[in-house]
Amino acid sequence: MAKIYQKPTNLKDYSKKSLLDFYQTMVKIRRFDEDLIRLIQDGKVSGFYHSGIGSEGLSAGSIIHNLRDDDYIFYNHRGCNQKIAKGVPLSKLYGDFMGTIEGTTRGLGAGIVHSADPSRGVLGQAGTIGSQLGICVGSAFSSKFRGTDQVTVVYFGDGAASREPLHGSLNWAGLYKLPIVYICENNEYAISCHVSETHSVKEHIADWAEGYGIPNYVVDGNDVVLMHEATKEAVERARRGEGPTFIEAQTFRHRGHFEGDPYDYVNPEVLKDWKENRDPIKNYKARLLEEGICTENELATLNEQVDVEIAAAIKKAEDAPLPGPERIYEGLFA
Amino acid sequence: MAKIYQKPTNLKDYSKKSLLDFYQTMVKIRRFDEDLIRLIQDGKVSGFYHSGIGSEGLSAGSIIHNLRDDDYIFYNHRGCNQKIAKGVPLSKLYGDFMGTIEGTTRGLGAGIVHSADPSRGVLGQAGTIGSQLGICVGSAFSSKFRGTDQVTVVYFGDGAASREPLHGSLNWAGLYKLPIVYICENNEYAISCHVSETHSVKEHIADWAEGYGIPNYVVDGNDVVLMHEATKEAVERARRGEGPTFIEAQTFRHRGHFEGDPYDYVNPEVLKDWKENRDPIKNYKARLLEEGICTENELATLNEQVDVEIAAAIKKAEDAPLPGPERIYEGLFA
Amino acid sequence: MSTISKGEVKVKTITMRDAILEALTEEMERDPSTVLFGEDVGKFGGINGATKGLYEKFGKRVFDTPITESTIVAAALGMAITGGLRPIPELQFGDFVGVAFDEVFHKLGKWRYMHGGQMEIPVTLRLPIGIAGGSGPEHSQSPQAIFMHAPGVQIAVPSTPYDAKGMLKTAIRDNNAVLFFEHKVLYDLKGEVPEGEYLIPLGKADVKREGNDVTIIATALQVHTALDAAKTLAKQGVEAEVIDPRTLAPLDMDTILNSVRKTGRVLIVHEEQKTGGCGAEIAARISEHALFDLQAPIKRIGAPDVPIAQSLYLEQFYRPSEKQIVDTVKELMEY
Amino acid sequence: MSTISKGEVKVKTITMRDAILEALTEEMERDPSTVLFGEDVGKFGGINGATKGLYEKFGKRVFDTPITESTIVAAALGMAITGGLRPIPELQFGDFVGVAFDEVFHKLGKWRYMHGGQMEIPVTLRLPIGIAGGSGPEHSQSPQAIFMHAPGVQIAVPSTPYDAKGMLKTAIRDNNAVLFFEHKVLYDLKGEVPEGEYLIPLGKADVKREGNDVTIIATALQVHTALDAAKTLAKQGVEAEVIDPRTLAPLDMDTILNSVRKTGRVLIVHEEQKTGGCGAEIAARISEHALFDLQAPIKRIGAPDVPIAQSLYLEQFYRPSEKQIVDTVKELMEY
Ligand SMILES: Cc1ncc(C[n+]2csc(CCOP(=O)(O)OP(=O)(O)O)c2C)c(N)n1
Ligand SMILES: Cc1ncc(C[n+]2csc(CCOP(=O)(O)OP(=O)(O)O)c2C)c(N)n1
Ligand SMILES: [Mg+2]
Ligand SMILES: [Mg+2]
Repeated sequence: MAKIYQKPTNLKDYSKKSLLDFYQTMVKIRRFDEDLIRLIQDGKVSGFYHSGIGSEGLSAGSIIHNLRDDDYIFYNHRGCNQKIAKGVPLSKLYGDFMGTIEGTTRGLGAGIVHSADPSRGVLGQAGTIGSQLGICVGSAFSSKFRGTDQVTVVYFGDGAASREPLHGSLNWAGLYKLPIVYICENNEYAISCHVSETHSVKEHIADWAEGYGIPNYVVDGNDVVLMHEATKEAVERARRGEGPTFIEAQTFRHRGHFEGDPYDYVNPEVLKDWKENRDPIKNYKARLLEEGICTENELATLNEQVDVEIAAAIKKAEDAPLPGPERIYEGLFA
Repeated sequence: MAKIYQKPTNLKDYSKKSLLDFYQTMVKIRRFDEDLIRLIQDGKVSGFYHSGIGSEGLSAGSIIHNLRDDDYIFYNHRGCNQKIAKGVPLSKLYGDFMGTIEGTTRGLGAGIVHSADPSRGVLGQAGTIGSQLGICVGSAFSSKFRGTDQVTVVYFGDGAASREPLHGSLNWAGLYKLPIVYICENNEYAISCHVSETHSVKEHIADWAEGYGIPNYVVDGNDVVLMHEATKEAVERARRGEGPTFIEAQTFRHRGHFEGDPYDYVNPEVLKDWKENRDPIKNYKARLLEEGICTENELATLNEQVDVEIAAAIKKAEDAPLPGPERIYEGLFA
Repeated sequence: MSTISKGEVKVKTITMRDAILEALTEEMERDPSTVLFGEDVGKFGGINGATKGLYEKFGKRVFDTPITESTIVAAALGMAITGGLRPIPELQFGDFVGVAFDEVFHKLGKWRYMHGGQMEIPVTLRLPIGIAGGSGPEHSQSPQAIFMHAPGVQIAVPSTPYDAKGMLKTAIRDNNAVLFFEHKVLYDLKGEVPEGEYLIPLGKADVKREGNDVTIIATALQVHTALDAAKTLAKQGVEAEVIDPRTLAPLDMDTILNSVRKTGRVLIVHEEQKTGGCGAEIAARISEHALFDLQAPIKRIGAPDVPIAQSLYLEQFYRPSEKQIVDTVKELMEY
Repeated sequence: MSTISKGEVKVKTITMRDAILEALTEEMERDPSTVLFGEDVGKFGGINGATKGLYEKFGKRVFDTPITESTIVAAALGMAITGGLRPIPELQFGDFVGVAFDEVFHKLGKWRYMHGGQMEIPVTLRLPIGIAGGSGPEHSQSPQAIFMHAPGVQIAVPSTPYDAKGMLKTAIRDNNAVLFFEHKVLYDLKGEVPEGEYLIPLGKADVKREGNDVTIIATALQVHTALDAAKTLAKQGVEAEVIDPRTLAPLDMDTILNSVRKTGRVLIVHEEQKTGGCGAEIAARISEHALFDLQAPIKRIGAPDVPIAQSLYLEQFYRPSEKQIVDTVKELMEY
């Protein structure tokens, strides 16, 4: 059934800038997340947060140098990974979490979902997990109808994949040959349940796409370059008008489902292995250095740039005022 | 993907009685349907009716000598085929259509759905097509939980198969190894739409089941014996606790979607071919005679028995009174 | 279709089905970003015939979908938020809004707001409703009242060809979601519609008959039952004012309250079950804003609080009747 | 958990979460045909901790499901109609009833009736609700009022540990569908619960405080806000009667009307949006049955008719406050 997308990647195929963009985006995603967790611990951010630490390769790899501003994404509820990779300003994301008017919702607040940035193709997200599977066929239909070559990339977890809308979505996408790239972020767990306890699959979740005649494969989502190439094929297929692709990207959560989750349902050995041996940033950094693409110092400089950007973003978000109570009456209707 | 269930069947494997049961059940289904259409034309039955003429082989073959009274079925909305094969008294079905208190709903009326006969495992049906796909996992779960070997057979059209609940249903069924036999009555059309216009499949609808690791095949639903054998394997697998099977049974409507449908969206040549060359009753009758199982006279006698039974059923249903208006306030709560 | 000239304006007498078809045709001609889709809406022309000929006229802008109500509405939302399309989906029966409920109640209604007002939702979802010909508990309902509790959706419930056409055109041009409920019995109702373009604003009730003695607020098919009852009552010396809110959201309480202040007596009539029907909210608002103008209790007539039987014989006992209205008004007049 | 003895009956002070857990435990011990399932309800003990330890105690009778609300409810129905099982499914957030709406509104409510009364539907569906901790527009709602319009479903909305335990036990034993709405903020609320078995009937309102000046009808968390307000009002010489209907279906109008006849003034308070909330139906019934007992307009306080913002700061403006209640009662007292 689903084939494993595996091949040697060659860093020489990429410009140094592109390679460093992958790196810096991943670092930015992780730092954003770490600092957000700090803000939560400081009591500055409410609601529940689902950390995306450990899956940065999947988002950076699929988006950076694959998607344009006018391509659409429906992000997943885990971390702000895809939003950051798609270029949503960090201050706006922090603003959403803090509920200040700097946020994309101008003070209504947004947690892990409901940030939006249509100018960058970030069309928002639903609180009912997996609902993006239905909505994405609409944005893709729109591009196709208007004769553009815009692509819609939809992210969803292994758990969300089990929701009923997947069927309607894959059927429409296959039928109308819609320019959609399905990216199933399979981190093996939906809250406390392992995929093996909740999913009936031949071998892989991607097998579900096969019956629709939709090309599908399983890829190591923590290998940023491989992820990039797998997605690139799918994006190009979509742009050529050849329809959807289903990618199951394997990864793992470094933290619990939400901040505060005891995370005691996971085998500590397994978790340790993912953290130590399969961390997307750590491994990619090692490879960059090993293959002589850049020096430790250069990477350190990139890290510092990120730190500066994040500090500025937090300050900007925090300095912005909370809205007045009248804000809740604004914007229901156009 | 889905394999075609094709093999020579041998009538010698069956008792004469069994073979005649198949025949008589099919005839009963058709006559029931024809007489109901007459009642509609006479203005004695309201609502919309979806005739099941042309698909009798599928229902008789799958149910007769495969299912017990305590096995559950969720029938399809096309004809009363499965209800009749499962043994619901004809007078009760006519009573439902006429709205007299003879009906299974004791006068509330039921059209193509909402007849029920729990004593024969007929647990009713939903007006939102395909909703039975979700409900059937519950009845199957119940049997399994209680340690019985009862099987649930769920019937649904090609159109219903495209509804979102299919995904949740197949996933649960495969995961919990539920004793379900899925029978997709693929008559190529959902109202006016041909499957090729609404379904994205690799080759067959049954391919959708493959990704769940659910055994699946495509069978000629108009060959009553073949249909019987295909279902028998599935029922036995379910009784043994080995989980669900997905059967796509090919057939065709002899009449429009509902009585009154101009049915002008179908190629007349194709329709003619199904009526003349692939009629399940006609072909089976020819085979019975050809293989010397019985004589024309014997079959004529069976037909007459059916006519008598139907006439009596109609009379009984018609003679029963309509309920009083107070009926609508009865039975909302147990 | 007959066309007569009334003063300057030419009017013609057409069915509500044709009025809807005209509205769809005119708006699709006017705006190339409109797309219309649903089950059997294309070549077949819709199971109620309300989209007949549109596929032939507009080609790929009209298409049949798989049986996937939830995906149909989700797709409409997705199309709308790209800013590129103006979708007009249809569900075959309004009852099926239940299988697309999250998409309608939570997504069409909230997407714009919850994302900070950055997107527009120009979706008009057409939903046939009502008891008609023994269709039973899941093909006869009038589920519109539920959506009064849904922030962000507008609810249109036309009762005449004239209103249907003018409101549907407005709905399609509106940049917010509109649920457009069409009573199946009304598809064949004929009424006068002017030649040429006109629009009816959403949120403006229509006084279908003036009267000083009692206010009858009715929706959809019940507007006609109420008008029949008003005629009968007039013969008995009671002049009923019949108000059709036309949209339940926005709800034109000004027109209703003005009438109540004049008559002091209120009867609300709708086909959906009495409990939790649109009459509940309307009565509650009257009891908040015009309590001291009332001379009699506020009465509501709706279907009984049980599922709708499939029997053609029994279903008549669900639909509010002229007699019920007349009797209830007489009761009100005794106060 | 502290246990004290009150006269004869031993009582203990426990949270509503523990009261619910006790009810579930006792009923599952009592009836081996009960099964409990939903997302993360097993080993994890439920995201609100209300099913903690049940998996360890009851094994395969407690199981985790895929994320499939629609299939969860459909499966519950399918189990129930075999006559063999008594399902107790949970949805993680009551908001998600939208993705199982057809199954709840049309199937749980109608299956028995529309099939002629031949089957029983002993399903208790647990649904956490309410504004709590900045959860935003799709994880903060109180969708219970919609189901007042659903024939065949019963609606429980407990406000105390005592009520929650007694009503949940009754709900589980009932042979009809019950939607059991649990306010998330109340999970941590402590209250007295007697040792040993007791049951609270569905359809019986509870007068949480007696008073002669005004009737406040409140549900869920708002019962407590109303009681706080009543204390404040008492200091100002106004004695409020606070009624908790406890179930919205069946709705105990007798208790409500008796109080209204006594006080002549009514305020209804709920956390769901004002328009179409349970206050609409309650006000409408009062205006039909006790109009001439009223000395003041019927007032309702609900959340604003907009989606609930995610901001922890803004969400406070959605929840009815003690001050709003006090001010509104004072307004009522001026008539
Ligand atoms: C319809 C719906 N059901 C349940 C939830 C609650 N919920 C939020 S995240 C989650 C688990 C999702 O798992 P997965 O899709 O694998 O994503 P992950 O959290 O592992 O990244 C659940 C059950 C929800 N938000 N929406
Ligand atoms: C949820 C829902 N959507 C639409 C319908 C209307 N409808 C009734 S039958 C039907 C076509 C069904 O096609 P199929 O499942 O292939 O069965 P067939 O009629 O061909 O036997 C449709 C669209 C419905 N009853 N329920
Ligand atoms: Mg996961
Ligand atoms: Mg079909």
